[in-house]
Amino acid sequence: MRSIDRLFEKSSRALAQRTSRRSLLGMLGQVLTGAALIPLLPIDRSARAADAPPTKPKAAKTATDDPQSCDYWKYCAVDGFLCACCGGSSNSCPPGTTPSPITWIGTCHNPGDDRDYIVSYNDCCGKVSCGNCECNRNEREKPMYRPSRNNDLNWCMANADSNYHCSVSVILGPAEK
Amino acid sequence: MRSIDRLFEKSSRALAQRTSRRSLLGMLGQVLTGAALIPLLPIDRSARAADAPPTKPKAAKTATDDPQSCDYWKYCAVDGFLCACCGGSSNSCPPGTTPSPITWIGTCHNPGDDRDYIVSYNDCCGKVSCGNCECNRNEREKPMYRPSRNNDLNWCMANADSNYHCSVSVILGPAEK
Amino acid sequence: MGISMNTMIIRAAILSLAACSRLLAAAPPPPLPAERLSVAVMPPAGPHRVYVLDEAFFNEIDARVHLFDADTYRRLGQIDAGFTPGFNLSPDGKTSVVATTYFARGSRGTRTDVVEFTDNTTLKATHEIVLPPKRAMTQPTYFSLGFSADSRFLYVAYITPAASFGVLDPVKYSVIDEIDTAGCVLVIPSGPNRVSSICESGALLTVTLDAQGHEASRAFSETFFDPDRDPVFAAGVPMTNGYAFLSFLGEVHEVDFSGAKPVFRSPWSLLGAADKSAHWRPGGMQIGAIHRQLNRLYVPMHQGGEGTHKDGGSEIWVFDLSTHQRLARWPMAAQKLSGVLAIQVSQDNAPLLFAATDHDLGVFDALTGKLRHVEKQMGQTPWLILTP
Amino acid sequence: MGISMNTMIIRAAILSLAACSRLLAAAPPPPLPAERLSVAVMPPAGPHRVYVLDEAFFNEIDARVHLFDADTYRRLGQIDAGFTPGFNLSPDGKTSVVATTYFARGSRGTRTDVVEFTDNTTLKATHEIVLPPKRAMTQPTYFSLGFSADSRFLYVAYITPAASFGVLDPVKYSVIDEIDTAGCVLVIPSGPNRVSSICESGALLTVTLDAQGHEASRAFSETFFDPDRDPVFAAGVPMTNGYAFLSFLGEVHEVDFSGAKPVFRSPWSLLGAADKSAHWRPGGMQIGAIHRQLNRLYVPMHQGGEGTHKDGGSEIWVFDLSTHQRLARWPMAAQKLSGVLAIQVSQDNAPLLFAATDHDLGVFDALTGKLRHVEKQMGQTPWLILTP
Repeated sequence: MRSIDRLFEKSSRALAQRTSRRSLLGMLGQVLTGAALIPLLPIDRSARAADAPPTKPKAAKTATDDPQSCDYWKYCAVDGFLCACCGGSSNSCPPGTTPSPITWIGTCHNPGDDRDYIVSYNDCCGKVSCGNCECNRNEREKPMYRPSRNNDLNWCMANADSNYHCSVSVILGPAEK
Repeated sequence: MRSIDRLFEKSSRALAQRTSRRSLLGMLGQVLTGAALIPLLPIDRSARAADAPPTKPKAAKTATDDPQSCDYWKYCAVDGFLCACCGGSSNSCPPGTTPSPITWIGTCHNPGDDRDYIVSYNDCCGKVSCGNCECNRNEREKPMYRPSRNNDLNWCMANADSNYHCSVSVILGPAEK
Repeated sequence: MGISMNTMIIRAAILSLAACSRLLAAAPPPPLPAERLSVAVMPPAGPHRVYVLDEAFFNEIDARVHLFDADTYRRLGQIDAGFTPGFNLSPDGKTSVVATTYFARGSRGTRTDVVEFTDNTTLKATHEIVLPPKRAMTQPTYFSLGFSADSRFLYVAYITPAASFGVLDPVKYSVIDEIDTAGCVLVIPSGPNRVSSICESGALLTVTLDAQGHEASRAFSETFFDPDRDPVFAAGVPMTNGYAFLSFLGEVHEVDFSGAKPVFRSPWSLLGAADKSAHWRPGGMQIGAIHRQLNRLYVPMHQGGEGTHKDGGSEIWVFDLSTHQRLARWPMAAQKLSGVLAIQVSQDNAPLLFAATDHDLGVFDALTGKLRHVEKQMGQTPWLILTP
Repeated sequence: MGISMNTMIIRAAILSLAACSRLLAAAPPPPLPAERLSVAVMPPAGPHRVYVLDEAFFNEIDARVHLFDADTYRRLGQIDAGFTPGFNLSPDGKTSVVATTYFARGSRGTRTDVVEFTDNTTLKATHEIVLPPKRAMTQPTYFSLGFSADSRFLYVAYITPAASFGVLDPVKYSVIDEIDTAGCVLVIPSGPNRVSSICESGALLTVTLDAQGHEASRAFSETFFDPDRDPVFAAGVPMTNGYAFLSFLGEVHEVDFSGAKPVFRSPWSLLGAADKSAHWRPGGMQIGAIHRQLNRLYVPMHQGGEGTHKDGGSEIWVFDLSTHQRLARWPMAAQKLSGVLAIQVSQDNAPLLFAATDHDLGVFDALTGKLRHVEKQMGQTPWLILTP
């Protein structure tokens, strides 16, 4: 079971990475421009916040670009400690910890480019709770009987050292519009 | 070493208990009266607080008769969690824990009868930190090189399950004037 | 130094002898008598004793269960619970069971999954059953582990992430079997030999065991909720003959587990039209409690949108399960309490309602909603409350 | 469910392919590229990296060491530390050593005392040495465990309460010997083969080891302080060629450990007449820090009487060790910091002063006392700060 997971997970991630490399090769300059633009759109984002549908007050209000803030757009279904506050980053585990080979999946809206992205939430494992920057967001999160969308499970469960330390959020690619 | 400790400790405690029983037999009525009087002396106590020598601001200010308060007079050298807030009392361990056979010793002033008492501080062991009613008082407490007066050591050290849970304070008898 | 220490004690004892005799002559007030060091005895169990599981999320290897007496407002003691534990009580309430995991080096090294039995009259751990390293590591609910109605079997949920459950013998303290659940999760015991699990499709899988605790048969129910449109919280609320499952949008799905197959009553809503347009929803970790005799349901409710299903309740709403009428709304802000994350009610005739917030435990009169007491710092993250 | 999950991921990846290709045609702004999950690499060690031991007193089996970069104000990572740990760094700063205790069932069961080695460039535990179950379980100081100057030996303090210490081989990762210390406690390493311990009388016992790490000789010093009148804090402050021991009443006892026998310089006082009458005292857990090149001593000071030696400092006082003059006093209230319980200073030419309060870590310019940063919630109970 676990080995299959790893296989599937690796191949899918590799696929996502090929995708990203291709787009990077194609339009590195534009990506950088785009990235550089994001911080210049606070009005744009707050406007969007005002227009936010009443059923989603959180999504827009909390969207920011600070990986050490629970309001970072990529963290829309993180329930745990932000690895970016524990020696890692939004997509890297802290030194000495091990990423979980299995994962749960979310869809988050990036107000910077007004796109939805598929993100993979992985836990970082093998040290006791980081305890810093607790974050509990649950957009589109589902109960445990739908594990691929659940953030209550300890996703370090299949690691040799299955103690939970912190969580990261890794962009897999844009979601279908 | 441990067995010797237990032996000495038991015999000395037995001695103290004989003492107390004798005095009890002699003057149970008066003890009760005395006890009943204590709560009726707030002015007396506050007066004593005012007169307290400047080098001992704490001793008087904090003396109370509430076993769940760190200011309880018997706790003058407790550094830990009060068992009275963990399912025990000022001199009993919580259910399911084991008293430490070894101990450290303090001398505390009881403003109720204006006497100094020798007290034995014991740790209660075999469960994780109680975490309730943390108390850190250090009157006459001495560093680790004087262990019989030190409250930094985990006195559960010699227990089979040597995890520290909480601390009690047991009256051995009045101190010499 | 053991010696020097004990010399101290003896000296102290002798001094006290001297002091006492002098005082016998000199008269009142006599010194306080020496005390005896003892271990406190548990008071008899009453209906207002609660078991509060502190998952200790910021120090997650150090979860614990606090026993609290809501009549005297005293802590009675503690049961240690390790890492992401499951917790439950035996049907007679005399035994606590903790399903947990230890690592030989705190967070690393050999993993040991184990169910630990504690005698609730002494709070001493009496027995354990070592499990295969498959225990479901997740938020605690009633369905992490539980006894069969006759206490003959104990069931524990496994997720590796393959889903199954363990059948344990709580008399011989041994593992009987592991039963695969085809992707359905958690253990909902019913009767002497049935275990149901919740499936991704919104159906229930019910496995029936033989007398030895091995699988005799299994059956899938029809789907009783729509996991895409409006999923139910995995934490069911115990009611007479079964459990009520609340949905994110406030639908109540009552499931009768008293028969060979679960029976689904027609769902009803906690919300009126006005409540719906004001975006009221249930939310938290332990999202409901039912007083069986009164047939009343208590739910922590908040206002919010998609993704707020773990937000604490700003109000507690009370419903009559027979009429589905709302009997009361109790705002927490008025009581200076933050969002309610876990809720429980005692089953006696003078029922108390327990509401856990971030760290505190509120104790209410369950009939009037009057706040009786707030126990501060009941735990670091108190996420499950059980009553006998 | 692993399958369903992975199907998800694959679907996601395919969607992203599609999306990207569409966008290649449709032009800016392109979607953000997919990211790679990785493990962060430790930055090179600098003089402003600190190791903050959080004893986690309220969850005492879960102590940990936080690595913090005081230039970027970022956490660099964590080293787990178990129950009432000792902690130290190798002389070259490349290795962290934790002496700790684990129980097979969290707070119960088989006790394992162990020294764990962590590579500070990866924060991975690389080796361990299992000890006899005798480790001193107490507040952490420099003297719980420490290396010989040449890193040939590692010493660890034992208290059962009988006092002794272990001689360990940090190359072969083995226990060499246990040496009884006649009631004197803790390990103060000096030179390649000497270990001193503090005795109840106020003297030092110095044991000299042979090349194999076994006792060659031992000698008691004269008493250098009066444990009854004015005891010194057991936590010495590292200085050039030795340690400064501060007394409860503010006397400074400098001990030179560079020779075969400890040499005691004549004590001096932190307090002038006015300070004494105002009841100023040193206090806390880690009660001093010395910048060796500047020859400056930093001490958290408070006003109080007998029994306040663990009270945090309301001010930090700075002294010149050669002239014994006070150079500055820095009030913490002005910085909105509570009492300072632990203090440390970096040894570089742009030194930073670190002051731990209840939960926070204050970072100061050690030359001017200017507050640079306050790291909130650095730990539950951060009681020891080390710098390479």
